[in-house]
Amino acid sequence: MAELSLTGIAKSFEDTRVLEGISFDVHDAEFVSILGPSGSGKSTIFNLIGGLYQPDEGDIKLDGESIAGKRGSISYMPQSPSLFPWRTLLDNVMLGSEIVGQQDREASLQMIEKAGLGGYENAYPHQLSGGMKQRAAFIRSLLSPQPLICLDEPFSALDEFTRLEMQKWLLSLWSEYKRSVLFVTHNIEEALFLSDRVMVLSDRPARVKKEFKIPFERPRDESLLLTEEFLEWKKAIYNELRMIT
Amino acid sequence: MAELSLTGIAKSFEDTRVLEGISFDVHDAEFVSILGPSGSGKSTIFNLIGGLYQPDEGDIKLDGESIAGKRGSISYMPQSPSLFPWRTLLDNVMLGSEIVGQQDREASLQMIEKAGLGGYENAYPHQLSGGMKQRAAFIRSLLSPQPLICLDEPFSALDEFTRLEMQKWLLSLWSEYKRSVLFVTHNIEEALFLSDRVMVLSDRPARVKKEFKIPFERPRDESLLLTEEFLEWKKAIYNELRMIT
Amino acid sequence: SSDEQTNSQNGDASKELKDITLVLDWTPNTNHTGLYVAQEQGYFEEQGLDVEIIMPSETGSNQLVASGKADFGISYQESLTKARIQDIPVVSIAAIIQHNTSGFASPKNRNITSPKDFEGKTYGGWGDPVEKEMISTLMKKDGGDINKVDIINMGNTDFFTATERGDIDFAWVYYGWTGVEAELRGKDLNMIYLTDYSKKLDYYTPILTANEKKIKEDPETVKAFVKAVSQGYQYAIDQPEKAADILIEAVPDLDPELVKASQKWLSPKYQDDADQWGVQKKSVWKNYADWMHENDLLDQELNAEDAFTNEFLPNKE
Amino acid sequence: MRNIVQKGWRPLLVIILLFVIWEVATRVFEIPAWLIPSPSQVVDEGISGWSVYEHHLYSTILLTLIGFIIGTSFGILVAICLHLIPTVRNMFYPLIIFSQNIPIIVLAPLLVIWFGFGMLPKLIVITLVCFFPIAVSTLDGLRQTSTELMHYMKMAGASNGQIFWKLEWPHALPSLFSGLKISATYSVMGAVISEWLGAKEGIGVYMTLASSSFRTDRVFVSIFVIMALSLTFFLLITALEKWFIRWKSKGVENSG
Amino acid sequence: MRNIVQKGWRPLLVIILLFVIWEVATRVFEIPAWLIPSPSQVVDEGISGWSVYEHHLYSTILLTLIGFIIGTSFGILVAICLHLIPTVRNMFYPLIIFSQNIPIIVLAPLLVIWFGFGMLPKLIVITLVCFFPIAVSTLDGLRQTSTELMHYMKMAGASNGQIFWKLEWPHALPSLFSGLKISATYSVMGAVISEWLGAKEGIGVYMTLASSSFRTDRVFVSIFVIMALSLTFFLLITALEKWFIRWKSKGVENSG
Ligand SMILES: Nc1ncnc2c1ncn2[C@@H]1O[C@H](COP(=O)(O)OP(=O)(O)OP(=O)(O)O)[C@@H](O)[C@H]1O
Ligand SMILES: Nc1ncnc2c1ncn2[C@@H]1O[C@H](COP(=O)(O)OP(=O)(O)OP(=O)(O)O)[C@@H](O)[C@H]1O
Ligand SMILES: [Mg+2]
Ligand SMILES: [Mg+2]
Repeated sequence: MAELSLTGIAKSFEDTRVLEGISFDVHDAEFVSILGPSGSGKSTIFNLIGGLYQPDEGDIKLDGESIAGKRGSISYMPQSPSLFPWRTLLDNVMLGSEIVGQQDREASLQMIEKAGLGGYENAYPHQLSGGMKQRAAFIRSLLSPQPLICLDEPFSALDEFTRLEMQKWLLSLWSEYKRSVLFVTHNIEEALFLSDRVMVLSDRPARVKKEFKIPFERPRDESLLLTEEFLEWKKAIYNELRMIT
Repeated sequence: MAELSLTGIAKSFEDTRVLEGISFDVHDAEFVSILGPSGSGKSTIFNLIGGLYQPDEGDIKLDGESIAGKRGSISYMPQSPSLFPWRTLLDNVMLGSEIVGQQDREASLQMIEKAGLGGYENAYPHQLSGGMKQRAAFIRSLLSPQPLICLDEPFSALDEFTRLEMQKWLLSLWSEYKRSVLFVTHNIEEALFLSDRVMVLSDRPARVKKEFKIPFERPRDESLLLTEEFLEWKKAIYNELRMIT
Repeated sequence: SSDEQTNSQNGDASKELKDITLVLDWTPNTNHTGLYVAQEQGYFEEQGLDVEIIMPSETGSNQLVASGKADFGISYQESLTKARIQDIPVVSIAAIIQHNTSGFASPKNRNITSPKDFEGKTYGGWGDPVEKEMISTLMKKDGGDINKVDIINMGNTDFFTATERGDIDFAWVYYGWTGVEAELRGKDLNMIYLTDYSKKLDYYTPILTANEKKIKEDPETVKAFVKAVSQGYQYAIDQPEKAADILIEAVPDLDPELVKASQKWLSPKYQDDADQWGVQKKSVWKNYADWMHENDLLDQELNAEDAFTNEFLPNKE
Repeated sequence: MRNIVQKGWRPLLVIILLFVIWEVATRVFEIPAWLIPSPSQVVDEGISGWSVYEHHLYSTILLTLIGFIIGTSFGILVAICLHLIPTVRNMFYPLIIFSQNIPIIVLAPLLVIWFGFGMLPKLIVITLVCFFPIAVSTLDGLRQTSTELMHYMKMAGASNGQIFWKLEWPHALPSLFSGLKISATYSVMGAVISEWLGAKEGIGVYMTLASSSFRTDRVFVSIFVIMALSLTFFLLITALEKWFIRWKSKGVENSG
Repeated sequence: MRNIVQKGWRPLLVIILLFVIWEVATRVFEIPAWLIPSPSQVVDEGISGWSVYEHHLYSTILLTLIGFIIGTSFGILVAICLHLIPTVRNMFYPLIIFSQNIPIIVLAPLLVIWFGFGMLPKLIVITLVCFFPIAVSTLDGLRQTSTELMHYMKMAGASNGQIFWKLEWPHALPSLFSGLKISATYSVMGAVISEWLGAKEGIGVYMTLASSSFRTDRVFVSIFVIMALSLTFFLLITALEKWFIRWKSKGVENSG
């Protein structure tokens, strides 16, 4: 179970208001994406949910309990890979689950293999390419057991095929384990392909400008990307975003 | 003048061959993109051109002179923003030109404004969002005066609109100052929209799998993205890449 | 080899021996010969004592003896006088050398033959105000002016080096050690002994000390200890060469040549003109304390009677 | 400033508590003053004896300052040279380590023998004392720069000098200040040691005299004066650090 | 190993050169042995006198090791406590700094008066000497963790203990080793000082005796022995550092 709800969240950094009256829910086993211009406050929303900062106003609830300022309730992938330079890929990947005390070496090795990083288990972060680091951070968040996953632009450094691979993998894992996912991206197609709902943020101070309920059936397939309906949805969101910037 | 030519470049890290027989040219005032799967060796090519590593085989020439292992002949934007934590945005942005000894505060401030970072001149990197850091690194490379610019996935952290903004800006600057550009990306549209030629790399060990000469007229416009021809080109490259992965 | 000796002598009897700690005033030298003789010859053991000889820290032995961390110590009269003024309960129980053997030494070529010659010269000391007063007293007797002497602080630097370098012309030394080293090096010195100029300045150095509590509560041990020490010094007086060998044996790090020569010079001075080794006179204690008081080196007068005692010296047969 | 006042009361409390315990203990157990004087006696002597040790204090401060400046400048300079010129580093780095292993207190008297009683041997002592912590910290700080930023600088064609001034030096600053703090504290001790070598004035001299006349209260006064001196010094360096590395404190504030 | 052999010849050359100059100088200027002995005399005495100072050496090594282990463990422990418990840090950090400002050489004789001639005052001295560099370096290292990684750990719900063991501690290791290197060198000096407090054996005792019998050659022997000892110690720590921070050395190798 993982029901997230934000109500009236506001946050300022040194007199600049970044978020203003942000309210939305993520239902159990739902996949919600956030789209918004660069610097609008997407990562800040994650930091608030993760309890790194306290919201200036409003409250954040997970399964009815306030988690504002409370840490450890989500599994999280930051925007920059944030791998530990003194840990090998394998050790980095296991860190999230290690913190919760549930390491599974076998599962980790399988995930690494699946992400196309087989053979790099013992490499240190500085020996990996940008995309490889990002995939490592992605696996790390997948291996954390919390029921709500927050992914901050997880695939931005990947080529189109690896990205699709990862997206499909994420979807299959999601449908299997039914965790709730909150997903930040700036790729409209990605948001459409993956989500149940897409939230569009306005520019600073960010508010939830519009919410799209994506009606595509699941399980979704690559072929969806080429359908007429998909393109129309894409155009709709595109126009929504254009109006912001 | 900036004529880059790579001939028969090979490079291994600890017994894994990453690059194998890479040969290509970037002519004066040309815009060349490199596409390739994650981890194939794109950043490594940049590191070789930049003189950070020595190629195991082959030679790299700029304007007829070998620059293998020679540093400082390109202006460079790394894949991770690599901003200096103790410098403000403005000071970070000026660093590239500072190194060459040609600071221009006015121009820097204008660039910052243009990149949508106005008001953040005195912010430190940890106060910026992921996309803002990337834009800062981008401006830093633009402000370096070398005639060859190497950009490693400069817009991967940007939303579609900011990205288009940046792309158009890059094109206008490029047509104005006629510098040669070598551009790494994993976004096919981006490569098509910007480049004279697109190089597709194979998976490890990377070779130049195919070279596309892009015939679209310049100056190019947003509307190009919606034309039939563009979509066909996109499909062609897409298929080429699909065969690799 | 010293280990062997002690082992064979202490042997199995060590169980009943009383543990005693003795702190020296400086590094071992011929002033201490009697102590090492008493140890190596088994005099301490005969008295039922197992003595451990320890080198002191910077502060010297008085506080260690007073606080009971050490049972006995070696000190010198001036230091003990100052200590008693500060209410530190230490008492001198024997004078190791009857007369003060210290004086102002200078290389021959400096032409210092009397205190008046100090004028225009440089004195190297360790920064104690007593030095100035001492020089001043000597010079007054000889009609000299202390203000014409340049006094500098040379810390722990040794006499030879400082004079050789030309930094100083004269310094205050013990002839028995530094003077003898000069002889060995073939360097001629002029000595001006304190005792030659003022009786008041003939103080005891070094002395054997114990604390008041110990004297009161355990006079037997003190008596036994002093007896053994006295035997040791008697041996050193009678057989300087053998005594020197014992010291060299016990402290192999010392320079044997220096020890032998120094011992030969010093042995007759232990007892000198006294009836018995170790005897102290009240006048000596009083005179020097008075001199210090007159010269503002003490802020109180010393009760000379309490500062020393002869009662533990063995009865003269 | 407000920060210090706000945070200062806790350690002050601990210190006051310690002093109270000490005072009570000396009274209850009737510990004689020559063994351990009570704090009140020490404070008494510290105030009433001010005129006695005032000039000693000034002399020590001066010596410390000169020695510290020479020693740390030298240490930083050497660290920079070693870092920038690999040949020199290979040749001299082990010697630097050697240099620290020279037992200064043992060497000090020899220094006087060789260099006389002037300022020179004293400055050598303080320099040796300050030199090592600052040199080692600076070198370590210079070597531990982020690889990512280093790659950028190299690719951008930065000269060694530029890499140094724009990347390695600012990166090494926190580490350098770590070393400076240690050196600052040691330099005071170095000055006192060097005064024992033979000086007319200085806290070292004052202390020797106090100790030889068994004025334990004065020995404590000099201990406290030395502590106060090096603490002041330490705080000055900390203030400088705050100023030079303000980007960091800004970061910490925001990562609340 | 090969590395040391390859790089070792340069500093060795410098040292040999220094020795040659020294030897020649003492001969040419006919400097008497009691002023500055020639290296050959020192080496002679070092070899022939081995049996004289052998037991002194062992005693000093033992004392150094025990003191170093106690001192650094204590320093690291205190740094960790202060880092982890902010209240304690606020209360005691200024006191730690104070602790360093205690002039050990001044305090040492008092320690003997208070604690006698046993191991205790000696260990207190070495502990005080080792404590500060290691405590300050460790604390600085712990505080300077990367904000990015810290954010990740906090967001991932890591407990303070986990943040400490998985992030701050490994991050502080290089800094800690910096401090250990300084402490290692100082601990030997601390042992020698503590031997002066009143010991039966030890290099400190050997040296005092040599110095009072005007045996300058032996003073030099003890200086060299002390240097060799602390150098060995330093190298051991450096080897440990290489082992513990091998990810770093790997990074350096590859960044060619
Ligand atoms: N310093 C290094 N040491 C060892 N291996 C390295 C090093 N740098 C890169 N590699 C390896 O070289 C390969 C290519 O890396 P590179 O960074 O060039 O990939 P890339 O094409 O830029 O990928 P991406 O799109 O993910 O950034 C990877 O397999 C990586 O593990
Ligand atoms: N620690 C901080 N101190 C001050 N300002 C901050 C801090 N963190 C974020 N900001 C500001 O908050 C705003 C939103 O930042 P955030 O990182 O949430 O953007 P974002 O939506 O994730 O952008 P991007 O897509 O570029 O990553 C930015 O203007 C940024 O400058
Ligand atoms: Mg972001
Ligand atoms: Mg790359």
